[in-house]
Amino acid sequence: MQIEILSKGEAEFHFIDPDDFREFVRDKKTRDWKDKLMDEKEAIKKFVKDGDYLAYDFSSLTRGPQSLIREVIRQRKKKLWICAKFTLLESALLAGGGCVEKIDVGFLGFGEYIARKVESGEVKVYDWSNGSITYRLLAGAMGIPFIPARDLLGTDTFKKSGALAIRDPFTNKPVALLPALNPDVALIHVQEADIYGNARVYGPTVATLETAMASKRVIISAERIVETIEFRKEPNMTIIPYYLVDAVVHAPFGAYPGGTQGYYEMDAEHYMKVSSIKTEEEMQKYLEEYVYSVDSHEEFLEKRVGMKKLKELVRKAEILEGFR
Amino acid sequence: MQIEILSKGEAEFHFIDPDDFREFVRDKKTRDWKDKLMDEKEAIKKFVKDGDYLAYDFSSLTRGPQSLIREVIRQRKKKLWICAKFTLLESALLAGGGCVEKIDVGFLGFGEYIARKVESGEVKVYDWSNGSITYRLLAGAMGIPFIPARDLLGTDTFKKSGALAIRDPFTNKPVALLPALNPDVALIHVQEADIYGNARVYGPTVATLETAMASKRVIISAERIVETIEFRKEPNMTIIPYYLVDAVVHAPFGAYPGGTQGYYEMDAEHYMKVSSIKTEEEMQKYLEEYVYSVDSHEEFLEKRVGMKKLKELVRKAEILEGFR
Amino acid sequence: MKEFTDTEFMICQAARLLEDNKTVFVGWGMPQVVALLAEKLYTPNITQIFEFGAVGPQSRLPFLRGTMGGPQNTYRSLQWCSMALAFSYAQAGYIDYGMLGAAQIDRYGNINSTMIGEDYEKPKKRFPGSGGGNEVASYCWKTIIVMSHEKRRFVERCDFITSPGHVIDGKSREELGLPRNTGPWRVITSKAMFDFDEKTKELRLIGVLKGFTVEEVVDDMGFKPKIADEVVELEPPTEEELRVLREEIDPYGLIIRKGRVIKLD
Amino acid sequence: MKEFTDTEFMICQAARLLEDNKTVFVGWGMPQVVALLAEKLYTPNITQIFEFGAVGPQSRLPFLRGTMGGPQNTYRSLQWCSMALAFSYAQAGYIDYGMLGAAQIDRYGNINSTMIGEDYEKPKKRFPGSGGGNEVASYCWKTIIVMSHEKRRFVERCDFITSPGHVIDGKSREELGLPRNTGPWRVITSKAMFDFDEKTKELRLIGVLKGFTVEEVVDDMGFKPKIADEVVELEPPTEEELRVLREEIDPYGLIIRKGRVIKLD
Repeated sequence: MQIEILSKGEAEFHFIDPDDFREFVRDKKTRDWKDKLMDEKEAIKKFVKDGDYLAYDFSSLTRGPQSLIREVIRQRKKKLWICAKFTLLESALLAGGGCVEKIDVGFLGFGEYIARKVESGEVKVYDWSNGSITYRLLAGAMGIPFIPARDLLGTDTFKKSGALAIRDPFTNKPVALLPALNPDVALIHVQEADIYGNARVYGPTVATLETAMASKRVIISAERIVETIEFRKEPNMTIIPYYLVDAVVHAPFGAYPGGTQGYYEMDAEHYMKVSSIKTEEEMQKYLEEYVYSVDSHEEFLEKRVGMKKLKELVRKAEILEGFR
Repeated sequence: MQIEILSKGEAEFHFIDPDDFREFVRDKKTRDWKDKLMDEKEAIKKFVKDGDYLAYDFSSLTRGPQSLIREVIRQRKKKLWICAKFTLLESALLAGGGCVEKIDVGFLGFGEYIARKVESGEVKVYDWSNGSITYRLLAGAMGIPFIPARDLLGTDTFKKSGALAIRDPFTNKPVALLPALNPDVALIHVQEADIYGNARVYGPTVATLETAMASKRVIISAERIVETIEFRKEPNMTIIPYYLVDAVVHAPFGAYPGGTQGYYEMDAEHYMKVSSIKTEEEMQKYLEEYVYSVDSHEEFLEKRVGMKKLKELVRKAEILEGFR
Repeated sequence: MKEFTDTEFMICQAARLLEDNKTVFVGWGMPQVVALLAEKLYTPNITQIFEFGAVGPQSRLPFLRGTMGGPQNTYRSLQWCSMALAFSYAQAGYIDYGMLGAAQIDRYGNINSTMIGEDYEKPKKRFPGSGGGNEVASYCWKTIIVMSHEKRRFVERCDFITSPGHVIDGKSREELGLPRNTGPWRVITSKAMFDFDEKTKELRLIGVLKGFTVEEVVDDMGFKPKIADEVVELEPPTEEELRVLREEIDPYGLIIRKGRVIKLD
Repeated sequence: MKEFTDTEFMICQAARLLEDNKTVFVGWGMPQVVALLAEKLYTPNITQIFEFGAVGPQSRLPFLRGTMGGPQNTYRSLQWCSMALAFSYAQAGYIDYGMLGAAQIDRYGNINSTMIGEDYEKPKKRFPGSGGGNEVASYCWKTIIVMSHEKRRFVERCDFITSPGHVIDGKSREELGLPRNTGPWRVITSKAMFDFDEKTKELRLIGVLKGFTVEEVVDDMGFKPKIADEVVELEPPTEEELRVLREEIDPYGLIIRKGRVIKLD
């Protein structure tokens, strides 16, 4: 008895055998209740290597792990393969920093700068879609080698992806098989975490849990570090249990220039500054000023953003309903 | 190109083509904001038919939809195929009422009465496992025809199930394919719902969401009916959006003789009474007294349980942390 | 004299198509403005679903680009959930409408939002890619495509098919495994509206914005579409629509001021 | 003289095997009591995971059967989640230990918890079935099986293999597609403990409860197991273990009073 393979995407894709992922989890992750608190510098140094497949969650606009992204650039990591499920500024900045070789897309905003990097072939794009990438992460999180889905079918996106189409043995209709995605490292910003890595987010959860479960290494940055008892009091709100997590970074304004619900709004002005970058020169100037020339997220906030601006962004975040 | 089918479970299984499920959802479910509040009698009459595949969530001990189950028995529904992912008293009572023909198992407690029904062949059992049934519901909820998983493989449970094993094209290792499960009707008890069907649960969520999404008809019973705004104030806590739901039943003590977190504890005495039923005579006597001879859940509470007992069970439910 | 941008026309025309008491999968930017306008004027009980995991928000006005996923945009949602769940609602058949933009479209409603050029490895121009567009086009019951009416955007075969129409390279959606009875339902451009021929599944002109002729519309396309027996005249934005759009929804003109200005007597 | 039930012995022996700062998938009844005892005496930082969706509870004592999933059992969990997620933690490799009971076991650690008899359609005796047992046995890194030591329970081939051991009908776990390097790790019975031979994967006697001999143990089995070069003497329950079990965890004796009474000098 056989199942027919109807077509096969032609692209290279990141894939780890679930057995290998499991053994990594067993041997390299810890279920120990140990204090994982460290700063951006230490976390990125310890857990991001050149050549890694890097995933991050949510967007430049909202609850993105921007202080961690800046640290990746500051440490001049190289040859990363990034997961741009849903991304705007980060990919451009990472490309500007020379950190990126390949991007799985998703939605690859913004704008002219990153488009030219792709058009010139400096950065190689692999086309997927937000749904298929998210489902791939879900499969990775579940420890299964693939997940079937009914998107991508028939399109050029399919052809340029790493998906398969088979004749489903239960319906006799074509269905796509999306290979599991297990990133080497995930960067995730949350509102609240404890020092062990228990974490919760308020607002849409995007792929926070799936990305954390599916990734070999997980760095959480959090607006606030709270006591473990806070999670135990409202267990339905916990999205990440500690044993998925390798490092916890206390990063107030960690999503800046984006916003974090319940804490501060996006800095629209700074956002425009980044999104209007077109030339290499502008990009390098920006990176020099805002990334390389400061030593830490705190210094960045202090010397490049300033208390007045931060206060203004906090002031604007008046909507707290649902976020606490 | 082909994928090898390695083995095939031999059992009949409930399966709906995702396209047929989708069309049912489009045509028979409503996205209308209409008042779906009705009593057990009307809900079961409208939405449970003889021969249906019936699923319910959580257990006889905790947050089970017992007032709805009793109404199914009271209306003497026949030839049901039930999903005993995780069940104790319900299956025995439904078998006692002559409602059940087939059971997908899961965990088939309790005890001597139901075991004899199975041993005698009156009730036909299909062996799965809690995990595989839950994953089947997840596939049904996602609108995909199957989900791959690494359980059941090699066992007699596999042989007696409806699963397939194939050689996974990504790892070249065997993997099980579990067919999606889309019940005809789901009975779900929650702590809070509004009249449209938005609902939330406190405590472990078991397969509440998956079961609701995967089922053609969904009857929610709720300890409390609350205003819609309550969901909008804490959207992270909403587990079921209104458009999954067909009927909302206001059922205080709806999980009795089990408990509902934050409301009341299990009635251990009544529970023992049911679980010690061994003979057909005892069963019919129980059903007569507690199901057939009362007309409604309210009458059952009033005449067969009594305010004193209810007060005692509420008194015992002192732990509220996490449940509000 | 009435003055409005073609973007405003597209937004209004799309908003008029939505049905009340339905679900709609809403993408970034223009679709969001369409949904807000519809909610304000025509479909107060429509439930918007956003891919990042917001179900049924009562978004705060005005629309601000940067609030996508933030507190204003997701205000008082019924549910905040995961992206996997949002897409699964659609895949399982719970989402009635979807709305998409397109850089190119072909005769069968296939959409390109990935790249222009003949060599995928060396694109002449690179766009953001599918985003959730492929899923919207694959899963939702009725997809509405909203796009500028330019000759180069209507092509016999998209340079790259990002999201599926009714027929791809000779194969029907159903043959390809896409959900039955789904697909592009209406295409709204800056001066016309199309549906798809029931039999051949080809793009069919059914409406033209007041002030334009069928010939003008068809001349401005890279292929000749089917033309309905009766082509209706599409109403320009009403005073009320424009007021709500300009004063309440998008006072900064982030979306509505884009595009060409149209003047009608 | 020390008096205890064989259930008490099994619970204590299993609790001593767990490691601190690990995760354990905990089933209904006895495994729950094992985990509670371990947490109290040996592994204060172990994280219990329950299939219905509770991660890391600090369960209230005493143990009550009916609280499975209720407020006492799931008190102050780190996370309340879905069953699909609980199993997925295990399938993805995050769960170190699993604990299972068994009606029958065979030479390779295959478990029957489904039915006794030769005809599946007409079982002589029907049990509850897998529950989550198949997943625990399939996914967790190390599975501990806890069962009464009776001749009829040790069989050459289970009447029905509910959950997988190391070799099924001649095929290894890995050949069958089960996760690599998993499988039954220890079998604890009412008078002995077994592991599995590294090479042949056969059940191997490694310990005998004080007061019993190797011969007594082996005579009471339906097949002859491998016997380790050195078979250790297993300590009966300590005073402290019994006190915690009887006074704090299970004062009503719902679990611990079951089974045969053993008296030792």
